[in-house]
Amino acid sequence: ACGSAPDKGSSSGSDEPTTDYLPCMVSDAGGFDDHSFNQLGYEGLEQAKDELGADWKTVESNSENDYKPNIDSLVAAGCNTIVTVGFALSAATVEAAKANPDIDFVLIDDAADNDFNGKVDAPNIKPLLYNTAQAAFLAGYAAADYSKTGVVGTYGGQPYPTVTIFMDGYKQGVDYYDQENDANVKVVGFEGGDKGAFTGGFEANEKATTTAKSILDQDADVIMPVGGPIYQGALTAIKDSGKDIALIGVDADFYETDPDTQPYVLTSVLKNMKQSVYETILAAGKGDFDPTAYVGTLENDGVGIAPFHNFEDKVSPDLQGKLDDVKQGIIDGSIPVKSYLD
Amino acid sequence: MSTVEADVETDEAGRPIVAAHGVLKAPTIFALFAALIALVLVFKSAAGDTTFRLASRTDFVQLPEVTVPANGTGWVVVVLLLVATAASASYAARRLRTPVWLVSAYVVLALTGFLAWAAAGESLPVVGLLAGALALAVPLVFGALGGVLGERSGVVNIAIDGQLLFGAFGAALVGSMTGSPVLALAAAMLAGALVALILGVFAISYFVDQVIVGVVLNVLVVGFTSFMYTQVLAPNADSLNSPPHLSAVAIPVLGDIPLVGPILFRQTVLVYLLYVAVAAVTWALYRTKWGLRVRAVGEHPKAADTVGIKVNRTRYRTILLAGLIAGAGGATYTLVSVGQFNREMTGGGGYIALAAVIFGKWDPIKATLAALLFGFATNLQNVLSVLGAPVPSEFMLMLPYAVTVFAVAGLVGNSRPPAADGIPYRTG
Amino acid sequence: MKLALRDVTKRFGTLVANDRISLTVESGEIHGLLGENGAGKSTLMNVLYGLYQADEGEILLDDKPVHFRDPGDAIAAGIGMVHQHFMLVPVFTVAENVMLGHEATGRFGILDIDAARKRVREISDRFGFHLDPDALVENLPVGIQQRVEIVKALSRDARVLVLDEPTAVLTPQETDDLMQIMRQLKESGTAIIFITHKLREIREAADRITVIRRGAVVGEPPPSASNAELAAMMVGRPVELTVHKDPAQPGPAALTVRDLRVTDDDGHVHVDGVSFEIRRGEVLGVAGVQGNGQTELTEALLGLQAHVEGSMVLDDVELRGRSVRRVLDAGVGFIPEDRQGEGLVGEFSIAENMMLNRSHGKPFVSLGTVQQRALNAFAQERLDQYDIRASGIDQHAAQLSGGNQQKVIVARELSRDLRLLVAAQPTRGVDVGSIEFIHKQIVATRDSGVPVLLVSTELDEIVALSDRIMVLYRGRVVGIVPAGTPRETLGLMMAGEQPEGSAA
Amino acid sequence: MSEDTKPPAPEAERPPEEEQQKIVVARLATTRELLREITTGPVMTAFLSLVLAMVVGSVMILFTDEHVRSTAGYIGARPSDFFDAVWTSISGAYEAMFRGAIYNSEGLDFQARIRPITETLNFAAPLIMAGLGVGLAFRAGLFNIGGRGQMLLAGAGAGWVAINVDAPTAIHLPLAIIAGMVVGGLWGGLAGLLKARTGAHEVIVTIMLNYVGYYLVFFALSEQNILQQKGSINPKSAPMPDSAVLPKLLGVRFNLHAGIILALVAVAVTWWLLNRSAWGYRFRAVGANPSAARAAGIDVGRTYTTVMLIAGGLVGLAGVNQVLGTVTSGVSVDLDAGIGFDAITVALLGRSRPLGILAAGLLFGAFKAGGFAMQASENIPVDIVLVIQSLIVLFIAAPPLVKAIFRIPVKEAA
Ligand SMILES: Nc1ncnc2c1ncn2[C@@H]1O[C@H](COP(=O)(O)OP(=O)(O)OP(=O)(O)O)[C@@H](O)[C@H]1O
Ligand SMILES: Nc1ncnc2c1ncn2[C@@H]1O[C@H](COP(=O)(O)OP(=O)(O)OP(=O)(O)O)[C@@H](O)[C@H]1O
Ligand SMILES: [Mg+2]
Ligand SMILES: [Mg+2]
Repeated sequence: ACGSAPDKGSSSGSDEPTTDYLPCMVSDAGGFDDHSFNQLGYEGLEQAKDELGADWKTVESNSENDYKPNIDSLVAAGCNTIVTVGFALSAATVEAAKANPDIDFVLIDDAADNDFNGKVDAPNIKPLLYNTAQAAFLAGYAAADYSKTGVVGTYGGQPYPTVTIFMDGYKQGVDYYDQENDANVKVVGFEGGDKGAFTGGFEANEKATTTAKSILDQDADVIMPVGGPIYQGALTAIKDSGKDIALIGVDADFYETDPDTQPYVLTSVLKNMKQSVYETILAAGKGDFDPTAYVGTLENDGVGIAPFHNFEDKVSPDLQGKLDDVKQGIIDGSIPVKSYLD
Repeated sequence: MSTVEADVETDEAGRPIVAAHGVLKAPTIFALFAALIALVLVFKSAAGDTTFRLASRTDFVQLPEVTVPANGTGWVVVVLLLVATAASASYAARRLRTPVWLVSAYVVLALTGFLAWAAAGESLPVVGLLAGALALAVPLVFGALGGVLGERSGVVNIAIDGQLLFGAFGAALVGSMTGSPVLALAAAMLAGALVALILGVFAISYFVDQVIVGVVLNVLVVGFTSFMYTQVLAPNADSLNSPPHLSAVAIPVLGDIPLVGPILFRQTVLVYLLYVAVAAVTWALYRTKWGLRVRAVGEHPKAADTVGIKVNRTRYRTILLAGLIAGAGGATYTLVSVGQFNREMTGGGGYIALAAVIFGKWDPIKATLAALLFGFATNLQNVLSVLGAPVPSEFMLMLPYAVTVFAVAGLVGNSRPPAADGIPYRTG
Repeated sequence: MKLALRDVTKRFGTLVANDRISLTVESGEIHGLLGENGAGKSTLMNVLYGLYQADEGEILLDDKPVHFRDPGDAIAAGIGMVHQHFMLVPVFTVAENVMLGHEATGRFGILDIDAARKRVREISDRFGFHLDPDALVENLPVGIQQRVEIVKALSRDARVLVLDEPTAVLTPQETDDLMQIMRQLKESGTAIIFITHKLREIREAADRITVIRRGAVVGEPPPSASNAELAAMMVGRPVELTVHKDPAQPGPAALTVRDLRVTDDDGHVHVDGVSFEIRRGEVLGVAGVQGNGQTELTEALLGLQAHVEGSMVLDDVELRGRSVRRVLDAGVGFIPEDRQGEGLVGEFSIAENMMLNRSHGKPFVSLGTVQQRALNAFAQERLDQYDIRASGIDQHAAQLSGGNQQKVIVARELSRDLRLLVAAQPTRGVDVGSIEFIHKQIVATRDSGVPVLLVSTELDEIVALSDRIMVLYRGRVVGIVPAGTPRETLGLMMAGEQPEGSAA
Repeated sequence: MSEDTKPPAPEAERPPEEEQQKIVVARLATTRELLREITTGPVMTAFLSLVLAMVVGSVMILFTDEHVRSTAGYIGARPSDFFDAVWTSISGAYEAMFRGAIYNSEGLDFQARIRPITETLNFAAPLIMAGLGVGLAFRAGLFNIGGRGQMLLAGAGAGWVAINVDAPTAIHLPLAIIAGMVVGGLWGGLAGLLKARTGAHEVIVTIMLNYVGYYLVFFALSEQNILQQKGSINPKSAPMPDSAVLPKLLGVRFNLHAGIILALVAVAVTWWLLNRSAWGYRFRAVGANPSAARAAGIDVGRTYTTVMLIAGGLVGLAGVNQVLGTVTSGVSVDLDAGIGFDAITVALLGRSRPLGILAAGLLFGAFKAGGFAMQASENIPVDIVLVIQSLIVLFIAAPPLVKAIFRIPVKEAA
């Protein structure tokens, strides 16, 4: 069956850009649908360009080889702002930024400081960083409070700092809970440093599932998988276990991004990349690009934890209050949270 | 005139048999490992007790937990290992090969000792360890079965990875569109068979080098599925990439057998299908007319041709069947482990399956065991790293691969493929 | 059943392997097919058997034209064939091989192996074969494998039976047995096509003879024709059927082998306490049915066997424990029995093959670089000298005919400074012209003072070339006898019977 | 040309009627032969394979192009829209690919216009190097799937020397290159050694060593006192010092670095090694017929080890190229960038001949470079390139199939 032809010349108006400003983005090897920072950055950019009425260009990288050519091709395409994602793109971003001083760069999750002098290596790069340890600390505290078995777990994709920072904060949160409440809640799956349970990649696969199962086998009743799609493995493990296990999301609020998880999410450790990318691009589009590094903290709501949603009734009534206190303590520095961003 | 006769044991050709060479390999390796474990115990002695948990909390029959002192167990094991070494040496002295049961016993003992040491102060979930090993091995076993079948008929199948991946893709797509796990599985199997068909057209009909076709098919499938994923599946994830999830179904009675039940009989339908597949393939290959012909075609196609067997038709049928099986393995990824399709989600599993085919010496049962060994090593790494092994995670992650290299180089050695494996058959 | 081939033509590219060949066989008749190597005998039979499709011509069974698309059709029409190169699956048992293609099955396609065993026993008892249905074919000596092939063909109740050079791997006595069986079959009405290039056999067995040369029928001589007549017809010119050589002038012992024992990985003993010596300027022939340790003996000398005990001393140099390369360096020349498998690299040019065992240094390699010019000059020279028929030194070895391939190997080995020549089956599957030539070369080598170890399953060849003959049976020396020993005695020795008064 | 249009020649010189007819026929035959050679020869097959593969690629592009799909919805009502869309979509894609790989006609200045071809060369260099390593092993009968591990280890080795040694470029650069090749070679040689000593199948061993190598390098990059950049927490080494970086060939505006020269040198050396050296002679002998090689005194086991050492070194050179040339910002675990596997396809397309590998590497390099441009300007995922590449290899390997598709008569089989 054939439909009728639309009138000639009429095009769906929203496609036509109303501004010359062209924001662009390069993913790292994870691709834009990594359920993690690439995706959140992408969504932030999308939101901003829609609001600006701008066109945009995005390119995915499949390997380390692709970073430079991808950035170069965006430079050649006349982009005004280029968002790059991940420490892996740091060097390529710095190089491109130096070569193209009139283009603004936004680098997610890296300080763009490859000579370690404490300063960003090019004046036209804005690093977006997130001290997720602070938020994970709160999640760890909540997990410890919620746990009935006295065991909570976590595992990661690969021992990258952007991954272990969650696990580290989480563990510190649990330890703080133990210390404050004279409890003995144990963390399985992370020992500190790069010692812990890792699936060896950021794919959702059987390894992610069995690793989660091994953690549940240790009687853990809260689990926090860190590393994009690997949470799907934990979800499978929880469903298969037939037990009452709580899941802690990372990056975004799983309750909203993946409805499948709703019955299980205790809370999520939020890394508000979407918001900060959106704000940065919006500002850049209006000509107010500010290259000062942005560090998301509890204080500026760049990181945080999501509401308990379905678990509202399951957590102890005074938990929210305690969390608010801890949060305040972290913000004012009375509760120290260690992370590599210090 | 007198006849030359020897009063020793002889083979079918009437040649005397003295002793197998290389009988010393087993006792040497045995002794080496016993010494290694002893050394570990001396230099890094483990404090505390180790608990072996033989049942999970929800089990119908609760087997007691076995708690043993880590160090003491270690030493008992060392002594037992030395006994086994002596036994093996006595076989060698009689110029006999160490029997398989002794090797198996040795391995189980050594593992127990190692686990008691590694999990000192913790409790080790034996059920979880073994069930997880099985789960990790499922797609590998399917893939390896497909590989064994193909190679037994003389077609080298490097494209197992492509079949798994395309199977996963097919299952995700059809599963999402129809919501039916049965149709999803069927789609996965057809997808695997489609890859096999392309392999057949090029390798059997057009005599293209089978290694080339296999390698290239893998790339083709990666390219195609990744392309479709980005362009079609990901933007329409709700309707096209949310296949039904297969959950575990306990088999009544069998599922309640202590220890064995939770490991083997509380699995998904795919795992039960796997049991059937392994048994059926093994049985069919060795006991049926079809199997005899498949093996004949893989060993000596011309001989098969001269007795009226259609060589290439047999090969086509066999690899299509192999494709169906490998495709079913692909369904595991999307219907069981993950619940959606992701690009390159097999993570090279097909290559591991290929290794299992060779490791298993082209025998369905041995290839299955090889895949299980790999699954076990992987899950052992999982469990130990969750327990908090005092080793950097990179080395833990290396474990399954290093174990495989060791097993292949140290224990298996030379393996002989079917004689006509990889050689296209042309008729005059 | 009456079989007729009419004007069958089969081409391989430009080569006409069969050129309008016609042939008839009545039931109860043995039809001998005679022709030198490469004449097109096997090709014709493969056309008959459906393995090849004829380009022209037709096949008639009981005067009705038939068309065989594949062997299945031929088998169904009652044609059975024992192939020149055995069509047995080595890793299958005898019973499995026999049942393959017409398996008896129970429910669900389950193999009825017992039925197959019974069938094997039945047929082998009928002919006195003593076959163990459960033995693995790869463990059987070739003589026995031959029987498996015959049982296989008979188990299908073939009414036309093709035997393509069945006697090549048999002792004289076994050959006689086979003839007996053929007569038995003939009596029961089977039509038999019997292929060979051994004149004696064909004269003895055949009722009618067809001789083909270069793909075409050149005559249908009566069985009463003389050897010389048949040979001349086969080759197209009168041939010398005997090798001319002067009496040996043996010098001192050059190679001394003591208590040699060779076992394989599984512990099977292939060579069992063998001792002998060869003097300079002497040919020691090793006779025996294929698979009685000859291969392992030569390989042990070359250092190709892993488990060797005893000693092998060549001019005061112990060869045991030396690597192949060092054995070759010690002056051992080697013509392996499996020409394409071990003697040549098929996809290498003739020139490249000429340096196969001299890739480590002078004269063809210097400073790690192949001296193309020296090699080409050398290869060209040998090409001319040995009359190797090829398009040039760049032609790939695989494209040469068997005889020319063998000449390449002989040329390569005899061009080195030898202290011992080990020649295994030097003329197997080689045409008559080349045989003459190779035989002359071996005799010339002997006459130059080099000791020669000659292994051959062709008793004629052993008798013609050897100065002394050593007979091997099941890895042991049955006896070492002088060249003039009667064939019958040698035949019995090859079956393991020790002649009185012979020194082992 | 017919008989009567021809001016009559003097009787004496004129060949008899029949003869002349023959000559004409013969001449006709040779022209026809020539024509057939052109239309059915290997060059034509290669070209047609390319066309076929691009057609399949086009179908995939069209299938997923929204505009095409929407116009297809009313194809009955206004087919021109549909065909316009089809044309725009396909020509846009392949034009972008060409612009990205060979010559960018839209470039602002000359340099920008020729930039794509330099990118192609840059991508081709490691593919050629690794392809040589895989191809060399193939020639000796070994299937080297271990490119990833060999590249990683080599890259780490080269990086380590680059960072930890301080020397002038003339010494530093060669030293780092050699170090990388040696480490890669040892990693490859390990597989060869295991095969020679224990009979372990090289396919299994090289696959497994990929993973082992990956985690080894990961570990090294996570340890401050091994390779990790001082003060950093990421698994990445410090950037390469200038004295150990492959020089840029065309100045800073181009990425093209001396890696392509190294690749060409590697092609030449490998060609010499395989076709002219005694080693190569033995490699090929072992590859073509190991039993004959053994009987001729060639140590097959040692040959396997040597071949894998050299193959690993060549693949390692690709890793070195990545670390010291393409991505000089530091060693990372992703440095192999899939080249180790791509190299297998390159070697297969190049039929394991050095010059063939050179050609195949250049072709694939062009596809890679073009793929990025296609993605950036047309939003078509680069994965399409994988599809096209693999189809080309398949079709080139099966000329009868290609001819059947295009209905070209197949020459009488010889
Ligand atoms: N499949 C083939 N392709 C090309 N040429 C072939 C093929 N088979 C046989 N030939 C050639 O055809 C000719 C006849 O070969 P055939 O095997 O029929 O000879 P034969 O008489 O059986 O010789 P022999 O006594 O050695 O068995 C030979 O020149 C051979 O090289
Ligand atoms: N796959 C290929 N496609 C196109 N041309 C090729 C291919 N492989 C090789 N060639 C061509 O073949 C010729 C020889 O190549 P090369 O020197 O690499 O190998 P070779 O000399 O044939 O090797 P060998 O000595 O082992 O036969 C060159 O002209 C090269 O262009
Ligand atoms: Mg700085
Ligand atoms: Mg023949």
